[in-house]
Amino acid sequence: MNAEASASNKQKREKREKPSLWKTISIVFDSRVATVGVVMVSFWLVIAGVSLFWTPYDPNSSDFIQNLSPNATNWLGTDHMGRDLLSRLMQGTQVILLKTRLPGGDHSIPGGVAIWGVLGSLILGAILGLNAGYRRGWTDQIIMQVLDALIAFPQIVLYLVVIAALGQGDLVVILAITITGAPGVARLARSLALDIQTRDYIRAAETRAESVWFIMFREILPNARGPLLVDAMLRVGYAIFMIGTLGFLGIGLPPPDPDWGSMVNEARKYIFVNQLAVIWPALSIATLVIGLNLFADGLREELMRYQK
Amino acid sequence: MAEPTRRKSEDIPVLDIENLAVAYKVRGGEVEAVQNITLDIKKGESHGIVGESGCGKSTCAWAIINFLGANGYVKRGSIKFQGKNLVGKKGEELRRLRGDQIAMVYQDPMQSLNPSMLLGDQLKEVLTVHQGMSNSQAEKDCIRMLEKVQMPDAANVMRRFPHQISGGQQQRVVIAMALLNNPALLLMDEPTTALDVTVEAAVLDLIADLRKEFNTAIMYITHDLGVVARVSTKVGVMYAGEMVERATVEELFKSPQHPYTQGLMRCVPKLGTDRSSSILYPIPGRVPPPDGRPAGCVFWPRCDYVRKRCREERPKLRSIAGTETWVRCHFSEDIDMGSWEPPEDLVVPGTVPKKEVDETILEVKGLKKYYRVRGNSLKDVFGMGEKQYVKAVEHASFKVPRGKTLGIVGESGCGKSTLVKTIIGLEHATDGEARFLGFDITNSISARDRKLIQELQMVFQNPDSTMNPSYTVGQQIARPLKRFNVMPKEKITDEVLRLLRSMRLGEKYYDRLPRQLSGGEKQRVGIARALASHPDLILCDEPVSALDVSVQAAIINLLLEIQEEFGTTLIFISHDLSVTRFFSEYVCVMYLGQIMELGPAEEIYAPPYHPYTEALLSAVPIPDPTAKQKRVRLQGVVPSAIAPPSGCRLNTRCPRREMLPDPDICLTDPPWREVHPGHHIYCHIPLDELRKIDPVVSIKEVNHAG
Amino acid sequence: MIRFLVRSVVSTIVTILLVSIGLFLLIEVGSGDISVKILGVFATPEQRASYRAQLGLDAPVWQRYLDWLIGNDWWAKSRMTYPLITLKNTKTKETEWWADVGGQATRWKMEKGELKRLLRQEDGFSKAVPAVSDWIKGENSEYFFWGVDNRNNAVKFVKGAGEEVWVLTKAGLRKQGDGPRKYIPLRKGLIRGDAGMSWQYNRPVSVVLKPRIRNTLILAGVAFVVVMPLALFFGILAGINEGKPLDRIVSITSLGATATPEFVTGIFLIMIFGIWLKVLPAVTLFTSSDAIFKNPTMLILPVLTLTAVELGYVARMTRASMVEVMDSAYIRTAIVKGMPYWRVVFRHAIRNALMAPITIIMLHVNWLIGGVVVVEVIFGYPGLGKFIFDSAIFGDFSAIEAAAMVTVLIAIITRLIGDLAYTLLNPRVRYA
Amino acid sequence: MEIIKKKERKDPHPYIPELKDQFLKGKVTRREFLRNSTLLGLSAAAAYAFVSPFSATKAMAAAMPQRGGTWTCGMPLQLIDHPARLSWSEGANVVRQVAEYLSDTGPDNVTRPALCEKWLASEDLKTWDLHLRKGVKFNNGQIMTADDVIFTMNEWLNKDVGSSMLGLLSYWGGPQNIEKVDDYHIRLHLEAGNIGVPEHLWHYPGAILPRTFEGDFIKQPIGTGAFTLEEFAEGERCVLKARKDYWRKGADGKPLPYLDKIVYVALDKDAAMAAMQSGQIDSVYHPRPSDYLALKDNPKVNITSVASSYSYLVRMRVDLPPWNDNRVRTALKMCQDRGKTLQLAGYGLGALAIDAHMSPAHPAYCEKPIPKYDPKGARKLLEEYAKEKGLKLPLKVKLATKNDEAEPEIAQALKQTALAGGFDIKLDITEPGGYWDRWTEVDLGITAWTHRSIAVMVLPLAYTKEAIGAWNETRWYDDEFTALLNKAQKTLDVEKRRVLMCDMEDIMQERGPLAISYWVKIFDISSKKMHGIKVHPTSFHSFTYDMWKES
Repeated sequence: MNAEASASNKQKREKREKPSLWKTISIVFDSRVATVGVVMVSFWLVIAGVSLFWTPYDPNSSDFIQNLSPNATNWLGTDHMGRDLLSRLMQGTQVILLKTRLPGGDHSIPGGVAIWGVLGSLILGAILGLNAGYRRGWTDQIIMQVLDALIAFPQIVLYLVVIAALGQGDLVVILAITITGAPGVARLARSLALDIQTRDYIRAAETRAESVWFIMFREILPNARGPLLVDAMLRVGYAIFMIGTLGFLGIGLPPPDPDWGSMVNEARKYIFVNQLAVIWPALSIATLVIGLNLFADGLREELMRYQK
Repeated sequence: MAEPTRRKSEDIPVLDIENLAVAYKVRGGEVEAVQNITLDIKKGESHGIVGESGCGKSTCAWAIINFLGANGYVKRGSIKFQGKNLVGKKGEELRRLRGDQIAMVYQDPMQSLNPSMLLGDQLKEVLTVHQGMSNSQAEKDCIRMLEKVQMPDAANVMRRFPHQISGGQQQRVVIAMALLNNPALLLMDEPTTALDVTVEAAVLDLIADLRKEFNTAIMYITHDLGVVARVSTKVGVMYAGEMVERATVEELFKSPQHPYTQGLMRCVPKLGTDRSSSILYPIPGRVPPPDGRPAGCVFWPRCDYVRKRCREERPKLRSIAGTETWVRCHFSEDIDMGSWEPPEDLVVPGTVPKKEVDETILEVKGLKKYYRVRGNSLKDVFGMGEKQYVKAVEHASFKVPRGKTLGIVGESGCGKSTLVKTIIGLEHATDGEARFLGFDITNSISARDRKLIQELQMVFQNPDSTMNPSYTVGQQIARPLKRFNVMPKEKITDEVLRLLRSMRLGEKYYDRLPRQLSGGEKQRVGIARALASHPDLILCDEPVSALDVSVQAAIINLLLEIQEEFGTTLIFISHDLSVTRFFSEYVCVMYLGQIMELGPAEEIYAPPYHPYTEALLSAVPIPDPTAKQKRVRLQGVVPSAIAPPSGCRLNTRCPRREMLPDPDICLTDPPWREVHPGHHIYCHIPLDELRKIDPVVSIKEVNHAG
Repeated sequence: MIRFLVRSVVSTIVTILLVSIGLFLLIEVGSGDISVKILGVFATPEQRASYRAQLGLDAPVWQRYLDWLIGNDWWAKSRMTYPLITLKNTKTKETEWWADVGGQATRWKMEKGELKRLLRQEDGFSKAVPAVSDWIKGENSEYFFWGVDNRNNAVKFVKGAGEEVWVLTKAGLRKQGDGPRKYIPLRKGLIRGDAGMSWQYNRPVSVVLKPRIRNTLILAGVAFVVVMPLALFFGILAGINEGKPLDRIVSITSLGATATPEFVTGIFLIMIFGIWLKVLPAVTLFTSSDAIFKNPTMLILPVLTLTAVELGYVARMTRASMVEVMDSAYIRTAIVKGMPYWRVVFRHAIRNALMAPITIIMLHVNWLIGGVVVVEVIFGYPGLGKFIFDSAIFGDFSAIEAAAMVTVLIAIITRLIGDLAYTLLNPRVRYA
Repeated sequence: MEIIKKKERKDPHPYIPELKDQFLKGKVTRREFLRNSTLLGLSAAAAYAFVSPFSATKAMAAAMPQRGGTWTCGMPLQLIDHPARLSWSEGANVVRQVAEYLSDTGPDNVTRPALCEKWLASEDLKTWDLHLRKGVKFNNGQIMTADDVIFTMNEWLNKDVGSSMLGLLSYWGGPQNIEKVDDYHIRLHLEAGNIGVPEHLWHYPGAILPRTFEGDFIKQPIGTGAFTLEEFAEGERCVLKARKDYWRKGADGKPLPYLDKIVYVALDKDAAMAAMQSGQIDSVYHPRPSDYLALKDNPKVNITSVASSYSYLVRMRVDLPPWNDNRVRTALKMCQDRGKTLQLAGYGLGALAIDAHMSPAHPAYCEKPIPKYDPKGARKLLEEYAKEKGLKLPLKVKLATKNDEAEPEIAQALKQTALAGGFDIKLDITEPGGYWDRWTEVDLGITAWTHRSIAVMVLPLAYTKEAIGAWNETRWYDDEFTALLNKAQKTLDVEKRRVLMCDMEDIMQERGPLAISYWVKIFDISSKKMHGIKVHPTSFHSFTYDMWKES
């Protein structure tokens, strides 16, 4: 009741100020860690954006001598087929972040595989989690049981099973990310809903006899938004990681567009001749994942500050 | 229950704080959470520190044991413990003092005990570490100490985990732990705030007894004027990080010097006063944040006597000639509390009694609410065990006349919240009748007609959770208007603004988010939201208990005003007997799901009492050190609601059971004894016997404000 | 506590059932017509139908699921004239189905319309003898016989009506006469250790899988034993030094390690230690099935690779939990009680700090197994992960079903252990 | 019998004197003389003595072989059942350690007798007398006789077994033409004459099995070879142990082999390379160009190479659209930039090819100009086709292959170069297993074809009507081509055969189902400790019986 006890070392002056969007962002920049994260993520976003319109050379065309070291023409060198590594690295961002190729055609939709996959798991997970957390009782038990079953699959095994069953393709990878991500999101959403549904404003909504879906999506969800967002950001990192791993195993996103994982896979043959062709995409995956992690950490701190 | 101050002038003070300032580093600078604190505590003294939340009370305590976290430090001043300066003490030296010479008791016992360690281990290590005592010796000492704090079955408690004992018992363990090394100084930070009133009373008794026995110096931090009046010899009043007044407890309550202290006194209802006889005057404005304190006197923006000097010069803590009182005010001698007039812009509800209406708006008869629970046995896992129920409400019957207020009091777990939830339809009744405006309301809300739903609204306890943090004030008040089609869409905004105005919130609040509001403001919005659909009955679930006293008064006034204006009927749940008494025409006392006593407010608070009512009244902390209160205490702990005692549920703890020739009769259902029409007591003890009992409280002087 | 455990066990069983159903449906239904995958898109419908019948795929899904899970010998038995027995082929360790005709293990085949018994000889091979007397007269005066063929199917032969069946050979589909009318591919079911035939290896999945499981358990087990104490140590170390340089170093290193995919770590560990420095075996070389026992140093690089990724994650979890605990009121109590710092950390903090991660750590075994797939591929380690990978690539459904079930089982069992550990650590659950 | 004996005294075959004459006149190269004379029954020693009379006695200067030791080799291991059904060399390498062939074609393209002591062909090459070695024991103790060989031959020719020998040996005319003369003498009465019989007997599904064989080699690993099968686990390892009573004798006069053990470990290529470099294994089976690049400067490793007729064929199924239209096929062939492909996929290690399955490594190869990259010409053809069919360019096609050796690079190179020609190639690159499952079924794919010593050996396997349902993955056959092929198989004279080959190459280039960019150079990468490894264009491990390891 009296919150004074906790005020010992966390006097918060922001508490009563009006937090504008800019302020929220600027506070992220106050944290050095989060700033590094934001810079890393934005770096790749910018690269991805640029790659849509321009890459130094055609990423898929073998115009150079194979396995060149970095030089004035090819800043990062060339790969085993004489393709410019920088161009390929740049284009490698697209499939992950910017576009999803639809099966059977040349059409693609905006939003990368990692993004759609995480969005999918977010939507599925939120629906399941909110229902479990708000309705509780049997609904909760059944949903949690199903989620337990899904969680029991080691992620990569689930990917392999899905791919074995449905074959390769952007949409399959999205589906796999969705299925593997949903239980985690649902658990989070459930725990948030369990917490939020104890709040008085939920009682207030109930005394207005609001519908269950209104309460779940209009009253609970907006307040679970923050942690879910942070979680989603981490998930994008995992997804990229996983796409990389699948690419490495040769079962990820189909060619010809390069993605970082399959770049590693192709370059692996030549690892004893040309280490850089492995190092660049690996470094890219690592920096993007680290960036997302740091950004998420910063954002979480920020949200916690406001939630208290 | 305050002790007369025993002075031992030959002693140097156990604790002597001078001009203390504590600062926290925050982003972009630092904030002085506490400034200019000066106090001393002598052996055997109990020094109360009272103030509203955020005024820096706890920081003082943490500063003494140098536990200010990574970003806090003592910026100025000295803290002397038995003559030695504590400031800057570190490492081993500090560690030896902590827990040995200086011990501390905190607000939430459950949080402050290690959940995965045996209580015995947690107790024993205080002795083994500080005194190098052997384990078996420590065990014996600990058991002895537990017995001293009146812990039942002390030896057994040693082998238990914190979650296995009740909250009151946990607090006893924490106190025992603090006393094990016979410390010279005991810091108590809101040790009873989380406890129920009867448990609180027992713990306060214990503290008083122990102080006498061990002659310890105690620093007692609380926000509750009643508690401070009961336990302290001296009191310091804190406001916005400063100590504004320091005096003996009698002086302070008799003639408060600082305008803030005076204001506080006017905010609190005294036990026994009601709205027809007294008015609560809230202090306008709000406590400034640590980094937003005004220049000059910290209190001037809220002070009724503000002058130019107040705005410019920070007053010093100075002694009032001829008294032991110190006050931080330039003009305290000029201020006469008796001649205080409320400021003109302060609107207080009229005190005129309303005309009697006989229409019953809500009638409840034999209402029952059971919750199914799962047992712990193997059978239960497979659903084959015996069905078990929490009997949350049992045979509740009462009527509420239109336009009146029914107060429901009782300790936590007594079923008052369940009762209200059942009425509003968040739960459906297990059995019994409930009629609202003649319509059956035993079903749950989804089965009710929307018109009926609209007529029953609720105000909630916790200001921090009453509003959805994601929506603006305007959106949240507008929602019921839309939901119930109270008015055409285009008029909704106007109506919301009108409601805001009538809640004394400006139109500028329309677009604010909850996190930009103070607790009291949030509560106002919550009331506006409940009012929006023009309900006939508003259920108030402890609407003021989480608020600071100055804000509490304002909200109470607001509710009274509304009732006056709209003729709304109120059901008012509270654990605070003074507030309930002040607020309600009718009071219903509940214990463990049963209604123990029901009747007009003034009759409940006077004999004949139900034994439980008597115990409650005797436990209420009264903000008046001169008030005499009988000591009637309940024994043991509250039994489980799954298997409540049969008959009168109080029978396991009843302090008056011996009055019956055959106490076993209590195992049968007691009769409803009618004292007067409308006043019933649920007890086996004949009314005549009960009438013989003296009043619990006797207040000598009439309150200044009253 | 008993209640908690019983609930866990019940929930575990339900989970396993759900997983098995989901897995089966996903693989067998989600993948569409398996015969297309095996026979290729150009096979004729007739060929497909014949092939599907041989695999028992013409049965309804629920029946196939039950066959898969609990076997079908128990109901196939009722149709047979002679009792079914299983014999183990000592050479291949495969289980073979035979019928017991008066102590003689027997199978049947049709040759030019004539029913023949194949009598099992001492050396494991069989001798054909005519078996005209085995025919049974059916309702519509048709002679039939339910026997076992030499592909472990219970089959129904019909006299004078040898079916034309398409048999898959390495050179493609071949048409054969004298086929049976009905097939029941005999199996004991997953729960009795029979996971069906692997198409990739043309051997029972269980035979191929067993040594793989053992290998993986060793790899994952060693990794677990290495990772967990280290991770907990570093996590706790960072947690109690929150914000200090040590914390920063541990946090940043573990984040970096976690964010670097296994395949990168693995490749570079091989390059550095295996090839450039030549101090450790670069890959795990199973020149015999017990090679890792003979040369345990082979495990170092794979374990190190797994460690790099897993260590960071668990350390971060532990750190967060430790920070939270160190910030809690009861730690404050302990400090204010004047307890020495290390006593506060060891007696008061660690146990509580481990409670939250322990369940997560156990859930993390899932991740470990995920990492194992990649590590096994990189290091050529013949374990479960590589097996799943190969099976998935090959489209070897029985194999992937069984292997995935094994991983799920491992995951669920470790979760159960995690629950148990949590119960033991947390008195609130233990004494609930 | 009489006649044969008579001939034996002089030359094993009447054509041999002419062959000698041609060699001396310089009409036939040394290589071709050796190959043909041995096929006709001249012993390798005699043939070598003829071509270089002074070096024949040159003793091996190398050190005395050491006994003992294990040869560890990284090689994929897939399912093995019936040896006659083998369709990949790796499996054959396992089988050939246990079971042997009647003949043995060495890296020098000379075919020597193995289980056959000698063979004699009639003048028209229609009757072949195979004399079996006496006293050769299977590892189950049984003596190998003509019955075992005839049983094995019957397995080859049994339609139900599904052996690729069936197509190769179609000129045999069926099992009824195999005559058992006595226990160690078999006479073949061929329907059509063919010089390649001894070489065909070495085709890798042709391992000789005991007559009790039931169809699964893993269950019955019985053969006459120098090793016995200890353990075979697909995808893991294969352990082979030396036999004590092998029929060949070593330099020390004791039975071979020198090695104690052979261990094949199924590592994927990348892992195998790591293992090779760290010294965990002694050899890598069939290394890739990238492996050559990585190890070419490694002092501990011997790299030997040989030109081969191994290649990656972009093959089109002529029974499915659009490849049933020759214009489309021709267009794709024109879209190959062979030089670029060789550079990208093979690092220039190989020889450029024409679009016919005949390689310069084959005798009687008819030299043809290497076609130029001609995207314009291709586009023209495609436009014509598209107009006719009402299609739009670019023509969308899907190219399937496996992610194994150089196939992905070839596929990507073709995708690039074919874009200008009007093809939009979608790549469908799967793991090897995934491709081998459908290699005969996909409409456009890249299949790796192993080396065969002569063209007439590979052509009947894949480009005849009989081979449909077996290895004819393209379903292509051509009456004119078949006629020429039949003729060539009977033509002894290399020059005459070369003329036929010229026509056949033209037919294949003009209307065949293949686009071939280059012929692979075959490498062997082994530890310098290993002696006696003879890199063979087929990557066959047929040298193990007398290889040895320096301890």
